[in-house]
Amino acid sequence: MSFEIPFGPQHPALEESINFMFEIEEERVVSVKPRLGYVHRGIEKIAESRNYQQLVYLSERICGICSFAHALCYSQAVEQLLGLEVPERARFIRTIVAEMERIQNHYLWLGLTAKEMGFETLFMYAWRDRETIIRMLDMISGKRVHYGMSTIGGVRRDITEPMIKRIEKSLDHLEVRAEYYTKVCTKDPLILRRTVGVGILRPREARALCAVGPTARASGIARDVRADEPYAAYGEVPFRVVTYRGCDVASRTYVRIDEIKESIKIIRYALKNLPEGPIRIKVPTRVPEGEVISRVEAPRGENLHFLKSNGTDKPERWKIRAPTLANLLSLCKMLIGVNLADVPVVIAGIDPCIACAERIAIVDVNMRKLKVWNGEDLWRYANEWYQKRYGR
Amino acid sequence: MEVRQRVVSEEIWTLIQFLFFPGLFFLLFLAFFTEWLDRKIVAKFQNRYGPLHVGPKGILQPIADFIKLLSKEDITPSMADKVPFALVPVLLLAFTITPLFYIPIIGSDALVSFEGDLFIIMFLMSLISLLVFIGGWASTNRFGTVGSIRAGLQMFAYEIPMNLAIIGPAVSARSLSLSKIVEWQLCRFWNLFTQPIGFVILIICLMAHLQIVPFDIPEAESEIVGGWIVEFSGKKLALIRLAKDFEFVLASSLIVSLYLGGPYGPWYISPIVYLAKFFLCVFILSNLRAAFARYRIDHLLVGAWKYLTPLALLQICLVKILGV
Amino acid sequence: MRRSEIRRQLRIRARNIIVQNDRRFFVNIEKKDLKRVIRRLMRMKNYTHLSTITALDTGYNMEVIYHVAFTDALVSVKVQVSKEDPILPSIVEIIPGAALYEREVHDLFGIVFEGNPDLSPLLLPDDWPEDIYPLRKFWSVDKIFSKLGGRR
Amino acid sequence: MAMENELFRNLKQKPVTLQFPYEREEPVEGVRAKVSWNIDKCVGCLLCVRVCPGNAIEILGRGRKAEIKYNIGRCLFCGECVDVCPTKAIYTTKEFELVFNSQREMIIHFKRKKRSGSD
Repeated sequence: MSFEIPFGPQHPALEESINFMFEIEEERVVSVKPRLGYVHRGIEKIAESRNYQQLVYLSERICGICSFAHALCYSQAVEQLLGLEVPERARFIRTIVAEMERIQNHYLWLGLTAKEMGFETLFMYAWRDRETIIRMLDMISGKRVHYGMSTIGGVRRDITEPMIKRIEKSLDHLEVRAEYYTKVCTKDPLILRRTVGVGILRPREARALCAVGPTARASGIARDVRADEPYAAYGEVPFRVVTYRGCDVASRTYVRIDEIKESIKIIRYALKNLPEGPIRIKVPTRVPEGEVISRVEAPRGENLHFLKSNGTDKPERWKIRAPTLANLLSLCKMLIGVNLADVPVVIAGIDPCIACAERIAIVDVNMRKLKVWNGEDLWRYANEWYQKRYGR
Repeated sequence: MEVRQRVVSEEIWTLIQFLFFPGLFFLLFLAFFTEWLDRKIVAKFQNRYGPLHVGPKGILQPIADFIKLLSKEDITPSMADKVPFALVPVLLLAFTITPLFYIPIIGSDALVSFEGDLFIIMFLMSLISLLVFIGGWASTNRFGTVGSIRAGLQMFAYEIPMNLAIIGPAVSARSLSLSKIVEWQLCRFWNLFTQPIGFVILIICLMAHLQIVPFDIPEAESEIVGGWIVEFSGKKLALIRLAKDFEFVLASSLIVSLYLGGPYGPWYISPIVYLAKFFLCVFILSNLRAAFARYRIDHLLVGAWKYLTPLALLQICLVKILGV
Repeated sequence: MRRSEIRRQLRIRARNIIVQNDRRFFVNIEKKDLKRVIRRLMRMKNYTHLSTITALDTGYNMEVIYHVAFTDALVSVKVQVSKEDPILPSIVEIIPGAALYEREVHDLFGIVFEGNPDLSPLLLPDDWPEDIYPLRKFWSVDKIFSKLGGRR
Repeated sequence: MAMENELFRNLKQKPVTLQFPYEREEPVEGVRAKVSWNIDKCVGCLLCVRVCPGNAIEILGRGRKAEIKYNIGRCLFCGECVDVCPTKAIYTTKEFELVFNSQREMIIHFKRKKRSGSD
C-alpha cells in the first residue's frame, strides 16, 4: 500500500513553511517532491528601490539565525565595489561575531534535532546553553537576533576590555557544554539509533548535487569558504576544517559540535590578538559601476551574494544564494528510502532555513484572492460562517 | 468499621466508597494530581518551572486544561467514521476507570475483588490499545491512519511481555486476584526483590502502553503531528486526555500492587503507604520520560520480540523453578 | 588559477576572459558553447561545485551567469540570452545540482532551460500568470499589482 | 541514559526560566530599542530619514522648524539614525516592550514647543 503524505507547509517538525509531498510505502519514503514559495518576501525586488546603506539591514533580515553572515556578505560585496580596505580591528571583530553566530546556530540546531528525535530534555538543555552566547551577542551589539553589527566599511560597535573578559568566561562554559554534548551524542544508545546510518548522502552525490556547509563536510568533503577563500580575519586565524566520513545524520551532528569547539578556539585567538585601531571608515554613498561576487561561510554553508551596481546609490541587481537552496536537492536525495519516523531528523539534518532559500519573488502572492484583513473583518467573517453553519 | 456501620447502612457505605473514597472522586483528583506531578517533575529535570500559575504551584493546571478543552468547539471531520469517532473517547475513559476499582488502596482489599480480576485488567488494557487503533482509523486523517497503524504495531510489541510480567506475580502468589497478590506479598518479600526482571519489563511495557516519551511512537508530535489523536478536539480531546491520566494512575497502581507490595497497615495508614509507593512509581516513569529520545517503531518491535519476551518467559520459568 | 590556464582549458579567446582579481574570473561565452564550457570547467583541477545561477536583465538582453566554484577561485560564465527567444540548454545532466537554480531562474526571468525535466514553478504560486516574470526590469512592483488586480 | 547525572543535578537547581511579567531582566547597556527625539536640538538635516532602512522617519517642515513623525511599526531598531545625527538630537531609550492597540498609536509625533513672541 502506498499513499501520499503531505509534510508541511505547517508541521511541528518544520520551523518554517515548506511542503514536501511524500509517497509512503509501509512507512518508507519512495519519492519526495519539495515545493517552496510559502514565505516569499521579494527581497531581491525590494533591493532595487533601496540605497546601499539601507540594504545592510535588509540583508540582515534575509535570515533570522544567520543574519550576520548575510550582512557580512553584502557589506563585503559593497566594499569590493568601492575598493575599500576594512580596518584590521573591524575584520577581527567581524570574525568574532561570525563565529559567535555559528556557535549560536549550532546549539539551536542541536536542540531542534533533539526535538525531532523526541528528545525534549536535550532540546531544553541545548537552548538553555544557547542563551549564554546570545547574551554575549546582546552585550556586544545591543540586540539578540539581528545584531546590526556589520556595515559597509567596518563594524558599528567595538569590543571593549570588560566585554572580552565576560566573553572568555562564557566560552569556557560553552566549551564544557560542547564536550558534554559530544559525550551524549556519541554515547546515548537511543540518539545513536536514530542518527547513525540515517539519511545517507554519499560523497559522490554530495559533489554532484553541489551540497555545501556542514552537510557536505559530514560526507567527507572539506568544502569551507573560510579556508578556500579567506575573508575577514580568517586568513590570519588558524583553524581546522571539520570533516567526518559517516555521511549520515550522526556525522552532521558531530561536525556541528566539533565546529562549536573550533569556533570557540577561533574566538579565543581573535580576542587575544585583537589589533588596535579604528573599527569603521567613512564610505561614499555612490558606488561605482561594476559586478562583484562575495562569498561567506554562513553557519549553514556557503553564502553567495552577487551585486551589480550602475553608478547610482541603488544597486542594479542583487542576487542572494542562501545555503539551504543549495542543500535542498541533497535533502531530497537523503530522504528517499528513509523511514517516515526519520524524516524530521533528516530534514533537520541539513539545518534548513526556508526563508533564506526563497527570499526572491514578489511581495504577497495571495493578494489576488485575499484582502488584508483587520481584526474586525475577521470577526465578521467568523460570525457569518457560524451563522451559516448553525442556522442562527 | 464497627462504629461506621452503626451510623450508615452497609449499602450506603459501599456507595460512598465507590463515589468518594477510594472511588471515583478520589481517583479523579489523583489522576489530575498525577498529571501535574508528572509535568512538574519533567519540567524540573529539564530546568524549567512547569505549570505555575493556576492554584498554588500550578496544581490546578490539569483541571483548568480539562475545563478549557470541554468548552472548546468539537469538530468532527466530514470524512470521519462518525460513530466510532464519537464513541472512542467515552469508551476509552470507561475502560481506564473500570480497572482502577480492582486496585487495592485501603488495606489489601480492593473495592471489587474476585478471583480472576487480573484477567479483566489485562483484557481492558488490550481493549484500550484497540480503541486507540480504532480512534485513529476512524478519523481518516492520513497522519491519524499512520498513527493508528503504529499503535497497532506497538501493541503487538509490548502486549505479550507486559502480560507475562503481570502474570509473574500471579504465578508466585497462586492467585489471579490482585488483592490476593497484594496480601501474599504482605507476609513475604515484595515481588520486586524476587522478580526484578519482571519489574523492569513491566515498567518498560507500561511506558509503551501509556505512549510516553521513548515509546510515544503513535503520537510522535514531530513526525506525524499527534498521530491517532490529531483529529480529536474539544470535549473528545478532553476525555482522551483524562483517560490518559487515568491510564497513568492505573499503570503506577499496577506496579505498586504487583511488585511493590501494595498498601499495608491499618485502614488509616494504608492509603498513605499506597500513595507513597504510587508517587515513587510516578517519579520513576517521569524520570525515564525525561531521559530518552523516541524509539522508532521497528526498533521497538525488534527490542520487544528479541529481548523483552524471552526475558519475561525466563522470569516466569525462574519463578516456577525457584518457587518464590 | 590564472587566465592562461582557463584560456588553455576552455579554448576560448583571451579577450573573453575578464580577470577582476586573482580569485574572480568572468568568462563571456556563446550560447552554443555553454555545455562544453561547463563540462570543461568541471574537469579542471580544484573544481568544487556550481555555486549558483544568476540571471539579470541588461535591457535588450538577459544575462545568465553560472558561478562555478573552485577551491582557489570562482569562475563566472556569462551567457547572453535575448528576450524574444529566452532559451538555453540545461546543464542538469552535467551537474544535477543545478536543477533548482534553473527552476528559480525560469520562475523569475522566464528563461527556458531545454533539457531540464521539471520546470514547474518553484517559488511562485501554481496559478501565477504565464507572462509575468517578476525580476525583469519591465515588471515593476506596481505593474505586477495592477496586473494581478490587487491593491498596494 | 547518558544524561541521567545531568538530570539529577538539575533537579536540585533553580529553573533558568525567567517568569517574564513578574521577573524582568534589565536591558544591557547600549541596548538598541525605541529611539526618541530631543526635538529642540534637531536642525532638520534629513540625515536620519536618508539612512533609515525601514523608512520609519518622516520629517515635516524644514530646518529649525522641522518636526518628526516616528513610526515605531516600521522601525527596525538598528540605531543608525542615532549614530548619524550630527547634533545628537536622537537618543536610544531602554523601552523594548512596545505594544500598541492600533496603528495610529505607533506613530509618535515630536512637536516643537511654541515659543511665545518669537513667531
